[in-house]
Amino acid sequence: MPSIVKPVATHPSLQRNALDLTIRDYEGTMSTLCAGCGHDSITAALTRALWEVATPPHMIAKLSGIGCSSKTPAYFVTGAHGLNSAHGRMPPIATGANAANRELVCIGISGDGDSLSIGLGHMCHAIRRNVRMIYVIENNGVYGLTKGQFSASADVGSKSKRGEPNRMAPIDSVMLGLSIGATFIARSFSGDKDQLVPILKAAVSHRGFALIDVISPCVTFNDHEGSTKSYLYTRRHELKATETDFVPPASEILAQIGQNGAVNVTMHDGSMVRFKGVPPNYDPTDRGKVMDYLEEHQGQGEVVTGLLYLDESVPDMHEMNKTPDIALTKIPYQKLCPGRAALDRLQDDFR
Amino acid sequence: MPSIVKPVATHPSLQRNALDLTIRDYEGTMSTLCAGCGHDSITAALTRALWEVATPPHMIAKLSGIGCSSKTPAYFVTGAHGLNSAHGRMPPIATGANAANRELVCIGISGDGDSLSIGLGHMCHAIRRNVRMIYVIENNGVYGLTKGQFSASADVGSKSKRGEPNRMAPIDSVMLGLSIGATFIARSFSGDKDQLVPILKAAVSHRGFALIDVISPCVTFNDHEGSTKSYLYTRRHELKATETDFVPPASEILAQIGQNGAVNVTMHDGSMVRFKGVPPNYDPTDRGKVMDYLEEHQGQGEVVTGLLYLDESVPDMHEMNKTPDIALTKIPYQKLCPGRAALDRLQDDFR
Amino acid sequence: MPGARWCQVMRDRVNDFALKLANVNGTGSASANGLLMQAIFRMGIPVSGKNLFPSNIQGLPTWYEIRVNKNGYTARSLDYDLMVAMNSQTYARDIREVREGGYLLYDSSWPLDPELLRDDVHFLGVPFAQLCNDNFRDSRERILMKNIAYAGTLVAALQVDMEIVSTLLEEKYAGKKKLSESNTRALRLGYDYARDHFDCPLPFHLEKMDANGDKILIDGNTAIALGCVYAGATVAAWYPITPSTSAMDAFKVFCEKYRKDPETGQNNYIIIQAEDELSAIGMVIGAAWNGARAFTSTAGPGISLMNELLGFAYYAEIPAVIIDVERVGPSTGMPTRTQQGDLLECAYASHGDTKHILLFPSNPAECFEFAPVAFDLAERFQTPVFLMSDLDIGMNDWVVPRLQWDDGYQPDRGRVLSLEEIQQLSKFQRYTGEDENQVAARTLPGVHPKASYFTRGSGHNKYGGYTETPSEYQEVMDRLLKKHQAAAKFVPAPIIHRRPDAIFGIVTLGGCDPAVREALDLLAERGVVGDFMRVRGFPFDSAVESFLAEHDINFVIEQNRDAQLRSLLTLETNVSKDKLRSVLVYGGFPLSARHVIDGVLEELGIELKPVFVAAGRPAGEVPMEE
Amino acid sequence: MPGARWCQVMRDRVNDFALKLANVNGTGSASANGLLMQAIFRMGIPVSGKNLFPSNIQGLPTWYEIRVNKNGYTARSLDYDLMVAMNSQTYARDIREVREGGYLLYDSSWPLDPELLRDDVHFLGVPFAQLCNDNFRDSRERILMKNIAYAGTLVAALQVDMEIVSTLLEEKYAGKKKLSESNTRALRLGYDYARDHFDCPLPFHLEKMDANGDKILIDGNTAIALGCVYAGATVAAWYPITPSTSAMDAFKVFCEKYRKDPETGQNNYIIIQAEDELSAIGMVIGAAWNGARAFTSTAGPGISLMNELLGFAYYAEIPAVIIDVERVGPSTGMPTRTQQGDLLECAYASHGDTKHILLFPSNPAECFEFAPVAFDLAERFQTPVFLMSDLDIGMNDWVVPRLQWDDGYQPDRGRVLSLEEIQQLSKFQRYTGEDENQVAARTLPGVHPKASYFTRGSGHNKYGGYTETPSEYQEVMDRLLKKHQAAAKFVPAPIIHRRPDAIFGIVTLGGCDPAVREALDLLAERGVVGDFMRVRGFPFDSAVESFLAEHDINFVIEQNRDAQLRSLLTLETNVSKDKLRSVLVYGGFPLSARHVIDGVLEELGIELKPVFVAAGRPAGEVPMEE
Ligand SMILES: Cc1ncc(C[n+]2csc(CCOP(=O)(O)OP(=O)(O)O)c2C)c(N)n1
Ligand SMILES: Cc1ncc(C[n+]2csc(CCOP(=O)(O)OP(=O)(O)O)c2C)c(N)n1
Ligand code: SF4
Ligand code: SF4
Ligand SMILES: [Mg+2]
Ligand SMILES: [Mg+2]
Repeated sequence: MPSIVKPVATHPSLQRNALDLTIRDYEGTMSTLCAGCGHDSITAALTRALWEVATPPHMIAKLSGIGCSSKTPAYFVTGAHGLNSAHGRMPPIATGANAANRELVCIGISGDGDSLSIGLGHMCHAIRRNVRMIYVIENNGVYGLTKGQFSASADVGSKSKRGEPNRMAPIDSVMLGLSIGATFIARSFSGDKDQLVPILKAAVSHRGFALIDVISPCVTFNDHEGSTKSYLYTRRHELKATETDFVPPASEILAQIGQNGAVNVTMHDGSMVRFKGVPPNYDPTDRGKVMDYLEEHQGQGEVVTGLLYLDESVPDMHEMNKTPDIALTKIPYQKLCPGRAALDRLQDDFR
Repeated sequence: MPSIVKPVATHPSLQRNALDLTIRDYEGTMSTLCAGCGHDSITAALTRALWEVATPPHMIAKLSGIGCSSKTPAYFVTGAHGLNSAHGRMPPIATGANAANRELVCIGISGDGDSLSIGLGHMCHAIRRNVRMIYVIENNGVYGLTKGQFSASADVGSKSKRGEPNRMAPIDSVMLGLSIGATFIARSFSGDKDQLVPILKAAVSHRGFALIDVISPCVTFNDHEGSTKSYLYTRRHELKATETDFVPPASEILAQIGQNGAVNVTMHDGSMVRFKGVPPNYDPTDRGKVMDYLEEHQGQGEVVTGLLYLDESVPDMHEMNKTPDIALTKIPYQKLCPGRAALDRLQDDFR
Repeated sequence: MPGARWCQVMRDRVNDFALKLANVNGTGSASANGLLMQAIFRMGIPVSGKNLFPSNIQGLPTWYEIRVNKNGYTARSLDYDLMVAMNSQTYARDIREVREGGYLLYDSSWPLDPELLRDDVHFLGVPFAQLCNDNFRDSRERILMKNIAYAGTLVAALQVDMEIVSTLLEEKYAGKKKLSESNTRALRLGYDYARDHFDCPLPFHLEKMDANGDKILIDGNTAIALGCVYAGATVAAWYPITPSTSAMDAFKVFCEKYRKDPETGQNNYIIIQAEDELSAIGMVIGAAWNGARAFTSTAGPGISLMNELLGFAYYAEIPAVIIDVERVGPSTGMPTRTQQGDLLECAYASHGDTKHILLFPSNPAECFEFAPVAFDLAERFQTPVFLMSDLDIGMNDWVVPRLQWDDGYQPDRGRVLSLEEIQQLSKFQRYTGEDENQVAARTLPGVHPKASYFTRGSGHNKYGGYTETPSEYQEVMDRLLKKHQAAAKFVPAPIIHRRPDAIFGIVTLGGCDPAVREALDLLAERGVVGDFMRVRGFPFDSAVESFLAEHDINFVIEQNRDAQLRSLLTLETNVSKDKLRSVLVYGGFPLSARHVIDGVLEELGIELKPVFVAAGRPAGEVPMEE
Repeated sequence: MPGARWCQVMRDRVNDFALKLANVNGTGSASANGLLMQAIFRMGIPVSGKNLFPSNIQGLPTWYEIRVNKNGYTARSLDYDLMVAMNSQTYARDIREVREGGYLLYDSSWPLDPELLRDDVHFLGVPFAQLCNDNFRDSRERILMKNIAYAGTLVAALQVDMEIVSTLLEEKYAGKKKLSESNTRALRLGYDYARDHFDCPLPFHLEKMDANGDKILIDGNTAIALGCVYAGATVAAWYPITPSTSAMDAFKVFCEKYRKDPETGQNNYIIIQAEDELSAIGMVIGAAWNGARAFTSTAGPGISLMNELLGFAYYAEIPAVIIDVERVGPSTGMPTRTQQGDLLECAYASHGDTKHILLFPSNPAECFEFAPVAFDLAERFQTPVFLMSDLDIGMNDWVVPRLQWDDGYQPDRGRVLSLEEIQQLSKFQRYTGEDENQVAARTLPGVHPKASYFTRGSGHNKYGGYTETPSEYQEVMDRLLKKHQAAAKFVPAPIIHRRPDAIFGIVTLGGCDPAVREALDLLAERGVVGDFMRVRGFPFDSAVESFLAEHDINFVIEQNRDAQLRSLLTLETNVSKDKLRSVLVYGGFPLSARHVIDGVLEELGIELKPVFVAAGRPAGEVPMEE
């Protein structure tokens, strides 16, 4: 993951968050991605969201696999530890990281190749464990870093740069997540920071695995006419199913309700997610309804975006395993080692 | 995979199929599974179905991964080549086998561990490629061969033999298959040969990947009270969504229609699948409706069985790749090698 | 006794014989066999039990071998004084394995096929099935109780201490009255029948002695799990695989016992059943990156799958402990058989230039002892460490010295910067400032923003920055090589026993230990004198090289086809490979002294007759392979 | 010329120099660089081009090196006579690399930082940006055309044949009038500027010659793909990975050209983009099991992931061809840099005892030639065969002899029973009846029910039946070992060149070939005479062993840290390892003769000054590592 040191230039008037940090404190090294790459917009949204929720930089763990998308962790929050692992293997490594230290906000960044091909099994099982983490798929329908092969998210009929159509049905991470019990499922568009930032903020508060699939056009290999993952196509076909406000614990609800209904979901940490403009017959807390809606609209070629499904009732991996609230790494060794006397007693059984 | 030579004993009065073969000709070596293991009933159904459709034994390829379930291929059709591969890797090997020789009826047998954990990504991608094969998951909710750990298909709350409840949401192969575009999806019960045999026969004719999840209780590790994959539980909670008749090409339709509606689907090879007793508001050719139905009934703890979804409109891997109708292995080398003259011409470009 | 013919009077032998019990798996024989073994152990007699079981849940042949030896030679014997033939499927081959003049105990409920009789073997028939049918109702119980019944017969025939056996049954079925009664009844059935029909005890039999002191009976997987608990491991990730599964099962049991916070009821550990081995090692790496002591346990196929991430951990310098309980490979191979076949795979796991640290425990006591060593080394050297056990060590019960624990032990967490240290830094640079072992300090997430760095498996320079510059890349790789070499001084030193006038050396590892020692003793008695070295870790300590250099001939005894230890010694010491001769046994059953003696004598071109083995008996005529 | 200072008069050198072009990737420099290289090739002059590019799509430093040598020494040079410095990011390090008295061409649209000037280098400034801004509108075009403009300058400065360059542009942009015009214009801009401002040509320059005959210019990945087409491969399964991706891309292109049935339009091949490498090798195995010639192409990380199934194919005896285009490992390493770091991983891939067949082509011509050999061996020996290429061979254009094809070639399908043969059998037993190479006949699915058998990676006996019996298991494993040894006679024999009075041998493999040959020539000229051997396959032919045995010192030259070829030679020949000395270069750039000479002389303890290299120039003062 190439990275270049970014010229430091702090603007004195920059706003400060609850930790008295400016957004600069949430930035990373300079991106080496292609100019215009969707992934860089996601970086910007992440930077913004983390600054807004004011997570201390060192309490963030950033992990990724391999791919252009997987370079993202280098480009935000330099003050956080980052780990750029092997292709497709981020979910287990993040699971281990979370297992050891649940106090960190664990952010995994992946690509559609990384997550839906080589890492598919791992992602599904991280979902199943409801590992508390934010899992962003920077979805461009191709393998960017290896120069433009179709990924498993390519739609039927979408054309490669060479003009060849993809023939296989896509694996849609949203439908997939619904089918295997994901508890937080969103789709967004890298071009739409206003939508993405509140989703990311909600994800930080979510009790478990937050799956966020972001359509993130690859300007170099998949932004041409005939591609269904181009900026143009996505803009033209986007259908915002919900709009989301994230309301931190003990804040007043200021959000305006859209034409359609609204749904509020209280998060485990006391914050609230407020769905505005929920269409009739849609309920982001009802899996069946969400599936219906998606089946109907996606079938028509629409790109349905928003925080689509949310379930705060499922315990996360740590809760299921009844671990302490603090990081396992904080438990002193004396508590972990039963000591010599216990060993002596135990060995009376081995006779 | 241990196997014992079975005592040969042919009953003279045994019926003969279209190839003049008796059902004995479709049997394999003697099972070494535990007495009463659900997997052995599936073996019996496979034997029966293959005999009924009268596939020539040597035109069958049987493949599997590793597990008790994966031993099954040894136990049917001795006259077919079998391949017992590595844990979770059957789908790619079967894909390769089918790629080389599409004329074979390719039957993959797997377990819930083999398919839903270690092999999950592979299975999903074989589905995506619509590889023409029958894919049976012998689903017992546990890892039988390694002595009873929960598999990913274990339901929330289902208890292990030691009494511990599973806490994680299951990966349901049927919902999963629906979400990623599988074209033939069935669930059955090893105890119900009448249901399973016609489904298997239909699968032989299917244009693509036929996913058949068969609840197959493990008498040794998961047939106790508190398990949701026991014989008793499955019998008590089974809900047959559809009944299926398989009508070979150019046969008369004799099937009786049940109380509910009926749906006929013509298969690519001219045979027909006749769904009898289809409940109102259910349509095995409408993905959205099938999801709805499953979401509703499975949510109530019911085990919905039958050939649940069928789509004959999707080209299989070979069709997508425009290969010839015959096996690629049958193309003579002379047709494959461009020869010296062509090489000479070509090299003028390398200057 | 029907069919028994006396061909040779056996000399009395006390506490020196071997028996083999042939059963069908899934019929409950294991507990009867274990009972016998445990009773002998409690009688203070050196004993070993080897379970030779199939990869199957029910219905296939399974054997159990018990060797009793007052001198402490408890490696596997290939000369069976008594065969308990309870499996009609394997009867024909079982009878062939009894040594001349030995005994065969069988179920005489049905007549024996006269074809299967042997002149030179004593046949003891007991109608076990009939006895159990007459005495028990339930059909499952009838099957199960046959096992306890033959145990009863053996108690009589071998003079096992009945009091000890009764105590064991009591302990086992405490609170389960019905079970206790049935077992006691079945035991008596076999016992009484033997007393009534045979001259008990047999010429070879048991007498209490005091050779076991406060030793314990434990399998390696249990011991290794206990070692992990004591080492302070908090995160375990695994995927079930024979023969390593019971290690994680044991870890769970111990954690439930020792790691539940008494006040809060919370678990001071987490065990994650991963979706596969790629994931399991990933979880270990993720946890270790965060500073937890984390491990996985697996077998060969799992190691193969972990290759890529092992290279990642090596290159990114993240600790990881991998327990490899080896079985017979390649591929699925024989999952329930033992081998030492993963040495090369583990030593050099992953593409590119990699070298890993390996530890070779030889028995459950060392499994326990080396577990904390593995974590210490993984953290000190910031790299994967393999604990190489195998099925024989891991799944068989061994009599070993009582496990020791020093309450003064403090985990060696290696060079991890504390908050204070970080605050004093002007800038943290991940791979600089290496110590004398070439290890640079690391930092953990969650401590301080100044300590953050980017961990990557792609090319990086010593500052942790991305690089594609050859010199920067090489600099890091060169340090890694030196770091690996530095670990040689920290792995457990080899065990060396020298004898005056030794004409050769023997090098071995792991569970070969008892067979090799026995063989060396027996050879020495006959004037063929060799020195002994058991390596316990890789990279090799200089003592390993010196030992090899001292001898013109070093036999390398190991359980694989391709001489993998010899290969490592060839590549990773300066000793000339001509000095290294292989004795290889890789059929899947534990090593016996006979394998070693035959191999050594053949290579030396020496013929010794009678060569073998226990208490002055003639060499067994039984073919060596079973 | 601004900033240029003449420090040393360069002697005229024709067709003997090296240039390096420093660019930013994603800006279109590749086609300009390729154009130059191709033009020189067409001038009949021995030439090589090495693309040193980053693992990134856009914006990072990238270099291209062209070496011209009338004597045919076209290994990478480390002494750059001319640097084309088009990347301000790397300007400082680029300038340092120019040899004393050399030249630097830069974009003088902006003033040079005086700090970066060197006394001993000639500076040639051309305002490329300004010229292009003045002449082109579109901003992207302005960027792209700068490259063609500097190519134009070089055409003038080095005296590239303008007619050839024009033809090349015409061929390239045939039918694309606008593009053709822009390119021609840009070329002229640079050309004219040079003519107007500099003494053209430079003291080192080109003159047509006729050294290339009917040679071709091709990269190894293209050649290997073509070889697979000619070998009759019908099933290809792969997962994208640098640097192997272009092999599969080329295979696709050739299949589209040659494998579409002219009558039906159907594809007589199938290429499957797998979900990962575990799957890709699985598909190959499944297809080969059915009798198709199937292959995959990958790089180190893929090999790591394939480990388990490679062991399966080895043990179940299923053919498979794996193209490993090596890159710098371990882990992700440097994906766009070259290394020979997967030898050990491939030779012994998988847990348990395994040995695989490896082929080592040294250039694209051998890539083409060895592809059918790989399939033949895989089928003859029913086992995985690795074609070990690397990034340097695979992705750089090489001048090689025209590829040859014998229309009499018939694939060696190995021992596959036909229907007739099957019908004559009473019973088919998979692993019996082995031939002199220890290969037993196999059958394919779909032929006849009597031929069916059960393929398994679990323990099996020679009949293919499941076994857990040691002797049966060992029997099969022992045959596999002998089978592997038998393959030694079938892999391509080593290339050996002996010189009278040689005092040492040099052993190398793959793409090291040209650098090693050059080094040996140069050393010999100076009286340090060595013999040459390039191994081309593993297991090693007896000629390999003889060569090694002949010499007291054999230098093993290879591109990895851990001396992996030396390790294989140590383990798999009888030669004493003291005879094998390593020269290792593993920074990721192709080998140069200087690396070899320095390594050899150092080991020999000989000092020769001036050692180096082309046409009597003094040794470069530039640090060797870049
Ligand atoms: C084991 C392995 N196989 C293949 C690769 C090569 N590779 C690098 S990135 C990549 C795909 C990236 O696609 P995606 O995840 O969609 O990321 P993008 O570049 O499109 O953002 C592949 C195949 C690898 N690094 N490792
Ligand atoms: C790579 C690898 N990991 C683990 C194993 C051990 N293993 C054998 S079978 C099995 C699980 C089988 O479960 P399932 O597929 O559900 O089959 P069942 O026995 O329940 O029919 C496992 C984990 C293995 N053989 N290979
Ligand atoms: S290749 Fe595509 S995905 Fe990669 S950086 Fe460029 S635009 Fe982004
Ligand atoms: S353990 Fe379970 S799955 Fe395996 S054979 Fe026995 S009953 Fe069947
Ligand atoms: Mg992508
Ligand atoms: Mg199962």
